[in-house]
Amino acid sequence: MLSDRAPLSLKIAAAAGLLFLHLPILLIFAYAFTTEEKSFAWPPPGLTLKWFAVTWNRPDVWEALSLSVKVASISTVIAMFLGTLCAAAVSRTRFFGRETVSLLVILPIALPGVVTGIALRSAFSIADIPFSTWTIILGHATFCVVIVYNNAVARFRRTSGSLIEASMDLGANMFQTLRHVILPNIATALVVGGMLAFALSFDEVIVTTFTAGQQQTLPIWMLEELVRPRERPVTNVVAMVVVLVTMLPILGAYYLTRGTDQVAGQGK
Amino acid sequence: MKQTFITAVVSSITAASVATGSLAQMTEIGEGEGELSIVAWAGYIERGETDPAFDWVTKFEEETGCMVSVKTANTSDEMVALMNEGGFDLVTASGDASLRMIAGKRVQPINIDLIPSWDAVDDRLKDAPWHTVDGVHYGTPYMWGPNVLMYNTEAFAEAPTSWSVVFEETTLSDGQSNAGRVQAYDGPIHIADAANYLMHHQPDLGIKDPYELTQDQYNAALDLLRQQRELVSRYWHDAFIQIDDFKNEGMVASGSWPFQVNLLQADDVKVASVIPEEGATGWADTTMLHADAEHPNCAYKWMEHQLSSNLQSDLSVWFGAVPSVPSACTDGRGMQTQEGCDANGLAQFDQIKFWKTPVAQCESQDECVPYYRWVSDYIGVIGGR
Amino acid sequence: MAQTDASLVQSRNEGLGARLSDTLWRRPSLLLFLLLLPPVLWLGIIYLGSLFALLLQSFFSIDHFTGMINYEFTLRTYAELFTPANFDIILRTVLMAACTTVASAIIAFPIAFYAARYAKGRWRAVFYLGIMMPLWSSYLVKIYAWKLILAKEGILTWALEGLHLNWLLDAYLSLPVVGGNSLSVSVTGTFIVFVYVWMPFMILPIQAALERVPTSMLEASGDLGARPGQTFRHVLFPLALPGVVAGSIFTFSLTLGDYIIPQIIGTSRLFIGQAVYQHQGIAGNIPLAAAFAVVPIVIMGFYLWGAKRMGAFDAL
Amino acid sequence: MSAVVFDHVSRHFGAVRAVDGVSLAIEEGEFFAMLGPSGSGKTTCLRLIAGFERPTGGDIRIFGEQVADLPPYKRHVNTVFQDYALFPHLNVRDNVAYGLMIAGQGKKQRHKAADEALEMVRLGGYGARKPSELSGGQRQRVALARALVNKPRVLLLDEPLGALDLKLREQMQEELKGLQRQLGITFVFVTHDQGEALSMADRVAVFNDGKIIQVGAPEDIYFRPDVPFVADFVGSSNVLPADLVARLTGQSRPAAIRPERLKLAETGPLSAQVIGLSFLGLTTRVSFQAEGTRLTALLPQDAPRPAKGDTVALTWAEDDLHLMRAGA
Repeated sequence: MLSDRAPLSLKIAAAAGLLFLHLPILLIFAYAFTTEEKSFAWPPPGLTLKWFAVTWNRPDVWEALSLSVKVASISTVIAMFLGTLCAAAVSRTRFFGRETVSLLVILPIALPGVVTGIALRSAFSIADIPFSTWTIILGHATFCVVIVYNNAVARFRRTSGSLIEASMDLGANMFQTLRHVILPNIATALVVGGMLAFALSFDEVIVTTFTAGQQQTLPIWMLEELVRPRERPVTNVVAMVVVLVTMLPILGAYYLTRGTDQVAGQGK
Repeated sequence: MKQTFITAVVSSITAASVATGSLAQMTEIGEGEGELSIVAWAGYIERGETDPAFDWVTKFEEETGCMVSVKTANTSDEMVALMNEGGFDLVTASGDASLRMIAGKRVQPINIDLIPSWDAVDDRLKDAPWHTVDGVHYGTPYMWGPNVLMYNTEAFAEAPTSWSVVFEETTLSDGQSNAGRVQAYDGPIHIADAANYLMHHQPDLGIKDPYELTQDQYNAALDLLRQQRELVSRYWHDAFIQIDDFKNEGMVASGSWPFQVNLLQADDVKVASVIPEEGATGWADTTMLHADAEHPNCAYKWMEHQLSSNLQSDLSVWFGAVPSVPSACTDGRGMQTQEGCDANGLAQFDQIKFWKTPVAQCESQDECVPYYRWVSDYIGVIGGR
Repeated sequence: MAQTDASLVQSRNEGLGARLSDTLWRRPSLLLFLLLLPPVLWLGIIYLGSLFALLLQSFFSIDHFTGMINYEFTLRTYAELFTPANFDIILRTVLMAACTTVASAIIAFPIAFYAARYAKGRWRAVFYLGIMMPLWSSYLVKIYAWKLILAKEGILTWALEGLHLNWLLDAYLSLPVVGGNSLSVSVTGTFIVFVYVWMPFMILPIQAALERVPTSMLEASGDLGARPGQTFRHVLFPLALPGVVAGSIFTFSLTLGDYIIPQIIGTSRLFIGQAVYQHQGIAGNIPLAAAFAVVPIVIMGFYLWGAKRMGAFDAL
Repeated sequence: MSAVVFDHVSRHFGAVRAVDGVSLAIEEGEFFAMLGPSGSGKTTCLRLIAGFERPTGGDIRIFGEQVADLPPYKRHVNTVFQDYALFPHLNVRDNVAYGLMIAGQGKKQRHKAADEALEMVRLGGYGARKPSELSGGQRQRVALARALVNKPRVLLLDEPLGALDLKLREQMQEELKGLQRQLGITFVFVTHDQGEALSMADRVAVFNDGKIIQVGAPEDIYFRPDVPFVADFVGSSNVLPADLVARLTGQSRPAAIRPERLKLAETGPLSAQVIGLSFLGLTTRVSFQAEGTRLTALLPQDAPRPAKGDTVALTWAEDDLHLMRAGA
């Protein structure tokens, strides 16, 4: 029998694993304050806040950030709509092709992003669709559906089916039931799904490079700076900010799902 | 049924692609369209973002109202791909891309009468074969220069005299082997550098032109590149990555562009460049107009601007290249001087083997290995084949 | 009395929504149809349509000189996949994906095990966030961080110099295949970053699978005389295996398709994702890029089929 | 007028005939039980009345009105669900007032009605709590109040007491019965517990395989089952096979006899061997093997008890042997 106390070796292995996961990210935070501009010198020769000001005044950073926020917001709304409908259909009724539908939803995330990316790109070129913000959104919404779907399906499964019947039994038609019973009961799951979808879209780069044309989302900007560094300290600052910004929805999702058995990151 | 459907889809696609592009050239320049999009090499179109002193876009925008957007391409193949994809007006194509785009009808003929400064262009470039086909001009010369050998002055006590330092294992003057410390260009055109080296060191192969190789000559070049693979830890395909690698990865020698040398020297990295005894490959870039350009008037305005303004002069300093307008070296309209032009290779025009696309029906030999084989074989060489 | 109230309810409900609601109740299949229509249309047209377009492209070929696509049906592009250089790319990628998956499982297991069985109360929250934060941290930032660490002039060298252990690194780098001039230009570097970036995807499914194992089952095993090691081998690990397989779907698939990590940290030898990216974006050879993209689809098809047979989907 | 009428109603799920040609009339003001093993179709019948299922064939009328096309929210019936289906996001008062809110009643008015309904089920003062803070029995009563506050003409109860423990169940049986008498509403309830059905209902319908086997007052069902299934399911009667009955009475039909009506005697029509005894308190249950049939008798405490292995004779009053139809 396994005892209630973890063996020391396990503790060490788990702690080492977590350290491995966290140290590199913390490093980025340190680099955001370095005075060294050109190389990767470590330890930083000095600390400064000046790069925050420089970054603040960079219009290209703001443009990329606002495009990212726009894309992530619209994609999230679309994904929430499609994912919820799909979850409602799949979890409420058994129908022929149910497995196919859930596979269809999962596919954009189960296949490598490069496949999704180039597939969309081929389709755009065949259909003669010019690249725009909307082509980015098209791609992002497609792979964000699964996040909302997963969260919504889990909640629908936990919600007793008789609640809807009870509401209709008490005189509410389908739309009243939707408003007064279904939405309040799945609201947190939807919000969590939406937050995760936002975070996913905000950070996506692989599909975006294929669907973005000449526009730069923040990750594309970062990638560009990684391979073509102009002011490395600005990249450092943006990197830190990006980490902090993505953490907000994740923390929010965590606090909303606390105490339930949902694991928020599944299906990323 | 299925077959019919596919055929239908395919033929509609074909129809769409054939319908594009007329080959008639422009006869007059109208009002600017307010926009201009250019595919260019890194560092070619500067608006003062990297260094405020180097800006030849802002003035153009103010004068013409054509707002310039730039898409940076890293290789000639990427340029061709971008132009095939469409949506751009101009491209600063090197000779290994220009003919492919002309053959693919991606670019349109240029009416040189609409470019008043055309006469100032270097005579050696006016009818250069990489942009002139059957007497028709498909672009305006932009800039040219050699692919230099960049080296770290701490690892090399004296300037290397041969490309051998990037092709063969040697012990450098800092006492360490060059293995792992040299780089090579991550583009199939680098095969020509190997061929150029062999031209000098193995004359019995009979290489006449590094871009026109028979199967045997080609195999020898690939063998040399396989030997080089043992020395190269990472190939460079982007100027800025190479700069990074020289700063942070301990690189000491590589074929490079004067552009990287300039930027590294500006950052006080101990590098210098040389054109070794074998000579060098080089590029001669032409600004070409897309067959479906949406902003042709702005494009013509730019082609005039690139010849007449301080662009030629400043860019040649910035990039370490030679202007297509020789007077830019001396007339003081920019930062360039005669010495600078000479240092960048003005007089070595004939020693530079300019990039061009290898084709099967080549002039100097009976049959040459065509470019698409260069592409797949170079991927193989980098992959260790 | 009762009757009047009830008919009151009835008469109030006669708006457009109410009528639609009646229709939907009478025809549940219509409701199902309406629910499924938008997502199936979206995914069917945009996603499956795109995949079909991709497949179609892979049966075309390219004119090697002009870079224009020949819209004629041919299998030549697929044949190109089997040239030694291209086949190397596929093998290299699959091998890397397999190694990444195994290493991720090995590192993830103790974390998942501890989080599932021993972390209680506050520690549980700490573990949970400790796994979620790196999982959701910006992908590019993570790669960037490793570039800073692994560069020859980077932090690892600095740290090892401080410990006077740089001879160890040098010895490792002098090894064939895995070594190189520095870690950031070696296969090892690519491997480390792959493991780092995808490993969190392995932790969650394993943790979920382990949490589903009832404690009584472990007690039963102990009761029947199994030592802790035996309990682990014969009870816990088999039960966690579907979780490992579920996690491996992510690590494997994500490694198969990635093109940014090997581009930034690695030996310039191509991976499938890079081949797709370069053939598409740089070489403009969309048919070959499409054919390359079909490779991970086929591999993942087999992988998912096998995973389903192992019951891994229940652990997702 | 009958409250609920089924006329050859069927409900098929694919090849499964959950309800198979059921005809039935439930009278106004009746306390009606649907009894049967799980999967017998009783719950589907209830859901057909409520409108959660639509019949594959046949007519359903509620107070004379055809309801086949009437969605649940337009029927004058309310349901108490097996799992109570209380809305977790609403407090108890809002749960009870839900139907009134949908009907458009003002907040004050519906809260007052809800509080009254809660008083009625002896939960006054619980209005502000969340359902999750209540015990099982309390939730059950909230569900009841929530249904009754709408003044339905028929109240449907799906295994209403199934989730409660024995003591609470007995108490709720009494309360439900009292409420039904007090309100005069037609109650239709579904159960698989024959004791519950017999003790509460005015009439009981026994279901098996999607069909109604027998409808009748509890006494009829208990003492005069039509077929062996009913005899066996309701109160575990002894069922004598037709050939045995033919020998005993000359009529080739199966027959039922209740265990408490079997007597031990010196001589009797049937000889049996004792194969087991168990002490039940007031009575002793004795199992017999008689001509290939297993029989059970309940002997009063003061009766002489046989020993295991004894061979005894069994006897009964002629009236107590109830002849049934052959078949299911």
